[in-house]
Amino acid sequence: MDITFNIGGEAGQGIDTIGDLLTQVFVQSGFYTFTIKDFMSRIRGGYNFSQIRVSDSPIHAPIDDIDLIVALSHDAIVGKRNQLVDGGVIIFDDTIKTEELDACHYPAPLQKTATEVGGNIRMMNAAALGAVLAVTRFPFNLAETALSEIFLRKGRKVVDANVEVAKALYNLTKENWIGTCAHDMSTVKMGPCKDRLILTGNRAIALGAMAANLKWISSYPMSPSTACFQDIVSNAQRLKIGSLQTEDEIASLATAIGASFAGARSMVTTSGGGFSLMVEGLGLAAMTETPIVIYNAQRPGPSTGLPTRTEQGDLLFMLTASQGEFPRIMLAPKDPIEAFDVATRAFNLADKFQVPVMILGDQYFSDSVKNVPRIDAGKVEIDRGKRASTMASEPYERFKLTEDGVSPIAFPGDQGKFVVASGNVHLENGHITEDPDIRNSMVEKFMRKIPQILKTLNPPQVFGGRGAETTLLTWGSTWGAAYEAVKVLADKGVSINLLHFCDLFPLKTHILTEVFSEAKGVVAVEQNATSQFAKLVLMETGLTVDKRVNKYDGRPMTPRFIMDRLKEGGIS
Amino acid sequence: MDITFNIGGEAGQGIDTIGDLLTQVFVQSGFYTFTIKDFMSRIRGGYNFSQIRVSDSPIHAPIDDIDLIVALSHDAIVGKRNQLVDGGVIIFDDTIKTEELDACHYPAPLQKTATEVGGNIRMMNAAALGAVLAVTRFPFNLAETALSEIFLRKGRKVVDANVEVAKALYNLTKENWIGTCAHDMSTVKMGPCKDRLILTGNRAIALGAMAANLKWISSYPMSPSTACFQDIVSNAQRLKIGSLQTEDEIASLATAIGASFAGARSMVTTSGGGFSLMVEGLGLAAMTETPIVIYNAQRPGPSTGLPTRTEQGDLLFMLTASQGEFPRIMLAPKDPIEAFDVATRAFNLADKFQVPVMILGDQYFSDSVKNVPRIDAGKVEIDRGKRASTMASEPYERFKLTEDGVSPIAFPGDQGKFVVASGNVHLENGHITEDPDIRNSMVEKFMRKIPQILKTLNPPQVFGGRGAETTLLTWGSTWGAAYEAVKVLADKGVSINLLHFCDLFPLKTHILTEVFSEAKGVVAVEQNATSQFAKLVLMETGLTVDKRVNKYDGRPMTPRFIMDRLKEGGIS
Amino acid sequence: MITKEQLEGPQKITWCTGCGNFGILASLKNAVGELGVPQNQFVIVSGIGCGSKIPHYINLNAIHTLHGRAIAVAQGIHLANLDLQVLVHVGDGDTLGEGLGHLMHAARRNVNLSVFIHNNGVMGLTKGQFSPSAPRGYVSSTSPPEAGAPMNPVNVVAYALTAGATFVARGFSGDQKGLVALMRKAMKHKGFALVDILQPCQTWNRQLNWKFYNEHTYSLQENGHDINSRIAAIEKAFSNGDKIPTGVFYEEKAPTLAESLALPPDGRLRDHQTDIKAVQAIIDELIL
Amino acid sequence: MITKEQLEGPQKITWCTGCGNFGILASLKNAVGELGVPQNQFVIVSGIGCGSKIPHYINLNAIHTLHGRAIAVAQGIHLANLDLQVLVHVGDGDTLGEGLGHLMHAARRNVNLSVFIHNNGVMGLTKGQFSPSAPRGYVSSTSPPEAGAPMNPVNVVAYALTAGATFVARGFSGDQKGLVALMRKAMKHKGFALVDILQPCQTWNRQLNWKFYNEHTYSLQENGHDINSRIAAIEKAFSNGDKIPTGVFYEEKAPTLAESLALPPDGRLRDHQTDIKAVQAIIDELIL
Ligand SMILES: Cc1ncc(C[n+]2csc(CCOP(=O)(O)OP(=O)(O)O)c2C)c(N)n1
Ligand SMILES: Cc1ncc(C[n+]2csc(CCOP(=O)(O)OP(=O)(O)O)c2C)c(N)n1
Ligand code: SF4
Ligand code: SF4
Ligand SMILES: [Mg+2]
Ligand SMILES: [Mg+2]
Repeated sequence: MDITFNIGGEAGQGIDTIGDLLTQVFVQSGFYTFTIKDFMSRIRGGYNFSQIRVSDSPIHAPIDDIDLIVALSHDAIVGKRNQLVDGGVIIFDDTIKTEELDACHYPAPLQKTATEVGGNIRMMNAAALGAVLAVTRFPFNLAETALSEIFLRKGRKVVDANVEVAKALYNLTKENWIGTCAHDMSTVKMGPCKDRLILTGNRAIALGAMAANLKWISSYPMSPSTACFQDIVSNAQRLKIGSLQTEDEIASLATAIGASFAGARSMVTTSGGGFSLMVEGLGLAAMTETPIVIYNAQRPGPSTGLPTRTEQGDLLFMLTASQGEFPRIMLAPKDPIEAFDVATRAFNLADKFQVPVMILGDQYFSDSVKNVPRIDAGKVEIDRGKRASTMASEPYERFKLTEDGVSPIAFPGDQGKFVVASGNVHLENGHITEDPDIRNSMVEKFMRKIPQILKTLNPPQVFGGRGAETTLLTWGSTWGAAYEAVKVLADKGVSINLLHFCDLFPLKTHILTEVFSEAKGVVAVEQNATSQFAKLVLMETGLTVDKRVNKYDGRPMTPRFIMDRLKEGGIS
Repeated sequence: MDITFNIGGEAGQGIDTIGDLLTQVFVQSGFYTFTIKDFMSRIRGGYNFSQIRVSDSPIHAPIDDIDLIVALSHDAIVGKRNQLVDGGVIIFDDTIKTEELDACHYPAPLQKTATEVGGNIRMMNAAALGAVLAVTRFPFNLAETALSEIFLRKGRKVVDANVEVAKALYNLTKENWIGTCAHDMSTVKMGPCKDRLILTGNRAIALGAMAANLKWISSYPMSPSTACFQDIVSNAQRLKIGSLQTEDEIASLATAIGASFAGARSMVTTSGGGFSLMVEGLGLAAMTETPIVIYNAQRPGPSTGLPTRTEQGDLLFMLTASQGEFPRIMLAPKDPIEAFDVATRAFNLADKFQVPVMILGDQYFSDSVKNVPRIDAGKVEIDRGKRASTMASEPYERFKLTEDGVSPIAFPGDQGKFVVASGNVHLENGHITEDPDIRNSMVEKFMRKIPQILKTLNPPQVFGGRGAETTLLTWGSTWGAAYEAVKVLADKGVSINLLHFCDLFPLKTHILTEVFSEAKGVVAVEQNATSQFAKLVLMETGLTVDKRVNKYDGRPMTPRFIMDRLKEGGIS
Repeated sequence: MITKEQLEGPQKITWCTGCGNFGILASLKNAVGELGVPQNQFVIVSGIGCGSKIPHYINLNAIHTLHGRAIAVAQGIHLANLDLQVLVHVGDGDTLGEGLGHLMHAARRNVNLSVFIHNNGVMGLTKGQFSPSAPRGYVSSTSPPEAGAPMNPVNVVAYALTAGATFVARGFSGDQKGLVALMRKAMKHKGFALVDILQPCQTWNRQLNWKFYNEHTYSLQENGHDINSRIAAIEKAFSNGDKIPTGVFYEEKAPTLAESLALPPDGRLRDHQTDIKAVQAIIDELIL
Repeated sequence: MITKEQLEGPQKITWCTGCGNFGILASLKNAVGELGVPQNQFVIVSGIGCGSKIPHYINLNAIHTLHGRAIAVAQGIHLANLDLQVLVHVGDGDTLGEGLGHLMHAARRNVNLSVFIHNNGVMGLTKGQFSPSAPRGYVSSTSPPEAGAPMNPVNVVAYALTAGATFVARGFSGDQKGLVALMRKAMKHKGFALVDILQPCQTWNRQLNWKFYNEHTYSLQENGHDINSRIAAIEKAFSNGDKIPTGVFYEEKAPTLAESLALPPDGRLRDHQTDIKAVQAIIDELIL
C-alpha cells in the first residue's frame, strides 16, 4: 500500500489542518506517513497544498503520483491534476464552480455538512476527512478511535461533533458517490507502524536543543525557520529558557554570543537572508571562541528569493562566511529523527571545540512531517567541554595555547578569574596584541582544532551496500528521495548505492574516497543549481563527480525526478 | 644599487612624512622606489615604520634586509635591528636614551637642528632627510632640486627653511659622524626611472573609479580602505561625484544599489568586517541585476583581527557570500598600475553583465607606494552595456530572458518605461512570482552569463617563461614578492616561473591547466593560512598544487620569505 | 493627472480581505494621480512584508528591496536623480526593527523622501509575531508566553521627530480622505517626510483593529495643534494613551541632504559625465 | 571596596596624551571601586574605537566586541546571569551610527545595563572622520568638501529618552567628580541607564575640545531641573545651543526586560539545568 493524498485550497482555508488530521488518522491506525507542505508567501488566498503519502512500509520522501485530491478551491482542482494517477479521484467542495468533471470525481457537500451537522463551518476539516475515508473505503471505526484520541484534548463535545460530521460525510459519500477509487482500504486493519511521534524538522531541532539544555535563544522571524523558534518560545516558561525576539538578526546573534560568553548554551534560528546579517557576528564568535549554534533553514535565493520554498543553496556560503579563516562545523540532518540527534550533538561540539556549529535545514526538511519512534530525552548526553579548574593559582588565561587548540573555558563571575575576550588578535589572556608571533600561534591554535573535530564527527553513511557501479552522492534532506530512488533501481537490478553526508564539514574523506574509487560513476544529487557539495568534495579531496542532478525550482526532490535524470544519463 | 631605508618611531612623530620625503627625493632623482607602511591600530605612540626600498632597476616588493634605520624612538632603534645588514647604520635622534651603540651608528641632533635652524620642531623631517643623505653620501644638489619641487606648492619660504635644515644636518653629519655606510652614493647622477607618478593601491583604485565615470560612492570608514574613499570625497566637488559617509556598511551598499538602480555608476569601499555587513545587500544587487562595484581592502581576520595589517583571507568568503547562487566577478590587482586598469574594467564589467564586481585589495596593496608611469585618463573606455531602446513599443521588461542572459537596462525616469525590480523571484517584467518554471528560467539566465563573462576576462599571466619545472602560483598583491623570488632563483639557474591571476573569478582555466601540466611542481604562494586560491583552483579544475607557502602574521610577503620556504622544500 | 486606469496594478492583489493595506493603496493612487508629477518620475521603494508588496499593485517604477533597507536604497535613488519622486512603503517590523537606524539617519539628514509606514503592530507576512510597534503585553507566537511583548512599543512619530524629520504625520487607512491629503503633503514636502499609517491587520492583530481605531483616534488639526514646534509635536506624539492623534504633527523648511552634496547643477548624477580632463589634472598633480 | 591596585590595567594605555578617555577611565575605576559589587561580577563590554579599548586598561571581566554591537552582546551577558554588573563602553561612531538600532531597542526594553558613551564627535581610531554626533558643517576627510558634515548631529540624550531609557545623564570627562557620581548612579539604576560622556579628542576634533566644554557646559542639577518628567528632559536635551547641560536628565523606576523573561528564580541561566523530564513530557505530548 502506497497512497498519496493532496489537500489543496487557499491559504486560510484550513488545508493544513485537514492534512494533519489525515496524517494523524493514518498514523493512529498504524501506517507510515510522509507529509509535505507547499504554500505561497501570502496569508490568505492563492493556492497551497498539503500532501500526505501513506504506506505500510517506511517512506522517506514525497512522490509525484497523486491518488486522491481534496480541493477546497478551483485552483486546487486543476493545480495538481496532471499528477493524478489513472483512476485517481478529486473530491471537491460542491460550492466550487467548475467545468464538468468526470463522474469519477466527487463534488462533496463539505461546507454544507460542516454547518448543518457540526454547526460550524470550520468542521469542514472533519467533513473532508469523512469524504476521503469513504472514497478509499477506509474502515470508519479505525478512524473513529483515532479521531477520539486526537480531539480528546479539546474535550468530549468537540470529539463528538467532529466524529459526527466526519461520519455524516462518510455515509453520504458511500450513498451518493458513484465513482470508484483504485485503492480499496476496506480490509485494512492496523498497519505495522509503531512510530507514533510525528515531527517536522523544525520541531525536531527545537526538541533536540531543549533536551541539550539550551538556555538562551534570540532570533528574528524568517521563513522557514520561524516554527523552530516558536516551538522553543512556547516551552520557554516551562523549561526556563531565556528567549528574545530581537530587532534584527545582527542583534540576535550578538545577544546569543553574549549569553554564551556568560555561560548559557545559546542558539539562533534563521534563514539565509538573516544569516547574511549574522556574518560579522559569526566572526566574533569564532575569534572569541564562544560556542554558538546557528540553525539556517534554507530557502531559494539569492535575496528574498522564494520565501516559502526549498533549496540547498547556502552550503558554500556558510562554509566560508565571514572575513578571515577559522574552524567551524557544519551539520545537515536528513530528516527529523536525525535532526534531534544533530541538535544535541551541535551543542556538545560547540562546547567541546569552542567553535560555531551550523545546522543546515531547508524548507522541505523544516516543514515536512514524518513519523518517528518515541525519543528518549533521558539518553541525551551533555558535554560542556573543558572547563577551567576552579582553584587554579595562576591568573586565568581564556586563550591558553594548548596542544589540541582548545583552551579551558571560564565564565564571567567565576571565582578568582577574570575572563577577557576580544575580536581583535589577542594574547593568551585575551588582551589585544599586534605581535606577529602571537598572531601566528593563534592562527595555528585554530588550525589544530580541525583534526580533533574530524575525529569526533560521524562518517558518511552508505545505503544499498558497498561496491555498486553507480553511487548517488547526497547531503541533508535530499537523502529521502535518493534513498527511495536507489531502492527502486536496485530492485530492478541496477547496481547502485547512496553515499550520504550529515556531517558536512570539516569533511571526513576516508569512506568517501573509498566509495568514489569503487564506483564507475558518482552522481551528485542536490537541491541547487551548482552542485555545491560536489564542489566542496572536489575542493577537499580532488575527487570529481561524473554527473549532477540539480533541482532548483524550489519544490522538493522526488525519487522520480532523480530516476528520470539518471535515465537521461543512461542509468535505469 | 638596491638600498632599503627604515624610518621608525611613534605614531604622530611624522615618520610617514620622512618616508614620503625620502621616496620623493629618490623618485625625483630618477630612482625606482617601493615604500611600505607598517603601523599599529592606535593614533599616537607605539612603534610604526615606513620602509623605502630604492633601486636603479624596477622593484616590486619590500625586502628583508635593511641598510639604514632612522629611529625617532627607542623602539625604533631595536625594532628592526635584526634585519639590519652587516655594516648597516642606525641614525637616531640624540635625545633618545639608549644603551651604548657601536660608533658606526649615529646619534643625530634632529630635533635640535629642526628647532634651532628651522625654528620648528616639525622640520625634524627635513633634518632626518639631511642625515640620511649625508650618511649615504648622496649628492646634496640632487636632493636640493627635489626638495624645492616637493615643497614648491607650499611656497618659497617653506622650501628655503626645509632645505636649510636638511643642509645643516647634511653638513653636520659629514663633519661629526665617524662611521661609514656600505652604500656610497656620491657618484650617483640621475637614475633611469621616468615613472614619476607615485601611487598607493588605494589611490589607484580611486583614480580608476573617477576616470571610469563613478558618480556615486557611499562608504563607511574602515582600515585599510578608508584612504580610497577619502581620495574620492576630496575630489567630489571638482568632478561632481555624489558621496556619503553612511551610518553603517549596510546602508552604504543599499544606498549605492539605489543610486545604481537610478542610473549612476556606483561603488562602495570597505574591508572584510564591513563587507560582512554587506552580504545581504550583495544578494539584492545580484537578484535585481543592479551593477555595483565593491572594493574590499582585506586585513587579517577573523573579526576585528589586525586592523592595520595585511592578509588575503577573504577570497573564498567573497566568492560565495550571500544566500543562494548567482554570478559575480572578482578581480585582484597586483599593484597600483594594474589597479587603475582594474577599477575601470570593474565598472564596465558590472554594467555589461549587470552583476556585482568585487575588487580585492589588501593592506599591503592599499598602502604601499610604487612609482608608475603617467596614466593617460583619456584612454579609459566606458562601456555601459546594453541599454533598452528608447522607443520600444512593447512594455519594458527589465528582466527579459535573452540568449546571453543579459537584459537591456533602463532607469526610472526613462521615457515610456516603468522599471520594476525585486529581490524576490520575479517575472521578466520585474513583478514577483512563485512559478517554478519561471524560477528555473531565471536561474538559467544567471548561469548563461558565466561563459560570456569568462570570454571578457583577462587570462592569467606567466612570468619567467613557459615550461619551467617549478611554477609559483599567486594572485593579487603577492605577485611582487613572488616575481622577485622567481627572478633571483632563475638567475641562479633554477627552472622556475610564475603563474599569476588578477582576474580571479569566474576562473579562466585554459592557460592554468597548461602550465600545471608543464610544471613538475606547483607552489601556491598566498598571504593567508589556508591557501584559498589553491582551493578555488582545485574546486574549479580538479588540479592540486604540490606545495603551499603561507604567510599569516599580517606582515607583507617578501622574496626572501618565499625563497626560504622553497628551500625547505628542496627548491633553491 | 494620472488616471486610475494608468495606475492599474500589474498584478492581482494578495492581501487578505479586509486588510488595511487596501485603503492605503487606494489613497496612494489618489495622491499620485493628482500630484502633477509625470507617472514615469515616481519610484516606489518597498521593504519586505505584506505592505511592501504594494509596488506590484500600482503601475509605477519600483524596487521591492530587503527587509529593513528600503529607506537606504531610496536615498540612493533620490540622490542619483533629483527629478524622481521617491516614495517609500514599508512595514513596521521592517522599518522600526531591522531598519530603525536607516530611518533615524535619513530623517536626520533630511533626505527628500516620503516614507509611508504601513503600521499594523505585527509582522503580518511571517504570521503575526509582535512587531516593534505592538503594545506591551501583546501576545503572539514569539513573545514570552506569560508576559507577551515585554516592552513598550516604538512610537514612530516621536522617533522621527527626535531624529529631525521635517514633516511628520499620522494617518489612518480607514480615513482615506485624510490619508490622501497627508500623502500629498508628504510628497510635496522638500525633505524627509514620514507618515505613520494606522493599518489594521485583519488576520493577526485582534487588538488594533478597525473598531479600535475608529473609536480611539482624533484629529490634531481639528483640535488645535501647533505644527511648528518640534517639542510640542513630540509631546503630542507621546500623548497617545486612550486617544491616538492623527494629522500633521510637525512641518519645517530646512536644507535637504542633496543641497550639501557635490551634485551636478541639474541634479542628475545618472546622466552626468565626469570631465576626464579634470581627472587627468588630478593625476598630473600627483606627478613629481 | 576594590583598590586601585586590584583594578590596575593589564596593558599600557595607547591613547594620545591629553585624550578625554583618561578622565573616563579614572572615573570608572573610582565608580567601580566603591560600588560594593565584587570585582569578578563586573563585565565590561566594548565596541571598536579608541574608547572601546578601555577593557584593556582596567582589570575586570571583559569582551571587546564589534563596531556597533556592544549593547546587543551586553544584553545577552546580562540575561544569562543577572548577578553580573554589565558596563558598556562605546564610542559615538560605534553606537550612534552602526549600532543605533540596538541602542534604541535596548533602551525601549529597559535592559538592565549601564551604557557609557565616549562621545568625542569624531571617529577617532579611523583618523578623525565626522561621527554621527559631529556638529553640522564639521569638516573632515569624508564630509562633502564644501559643506562639511551635511546634517544635524545625533542628540543621544534625546534619542535615549525618546526610546524609553529609564536613566539618562550627561557627564564630562573634565569633571571627574561629577562623572563618578553619574556612573555610580547609572550602575545602581535597575534598568537601561545611559551616560553621554563629553570626551575631547585631543588629536582630531579641534572644535569640541577641553576649552569649549569648560566654557559651554552647565549643571542641570545646580540650575533646577525636574528629573521625573520625560518630556521636560527631552526639552532640556534639545536646549543645547550655546550651553550644554550636564547631570541627570531623567530617572524612572520601570520593569526591566529580565522580569518578563522565563528566567530561573536565581536569574542564572548559566547554571540552570533544564528538567529533562519536562522535555520528555513535551515530547510525549506529541505522540499520538
Ligand atoms: C533579513 C530578513 N529577516 C527576516 C525576514 C522575514 N520577514 C519577512 S516579512 C517580515 C515581517 C514583516 O513585518 P512588517 O514589516 O511589519 O510588515 P507586514 O507584513 O506587517 O506588512 C519578516 C520578519 C526577511 N525577509 N528578511
Ligand atoms: C563594521 C566595522 N566598520 C568599520 C570599522 C572601522 N572602525 C574602527 S573604529 C571606527 C570608528 C570609531 O569611532 P567611535 O566609535 O566614535 O570611537 P572613537 O575612536 O572615536 O573612540 C571605525 C569606523 C570596524 N571596525 N567595523
Ligand atoms: S496578514 Fe494582515 S497585513 Fe498581511 S495582508 Fe493579511 S490582513 Fe493585511
Ligand atoms: S585619537 Fe582622539 S579619541 Fe583617540 S586616543 Fe587620540 S585623543 Fe583619544
Ligand atoms: Mg507590520
Ligand atoms: Mg568617537
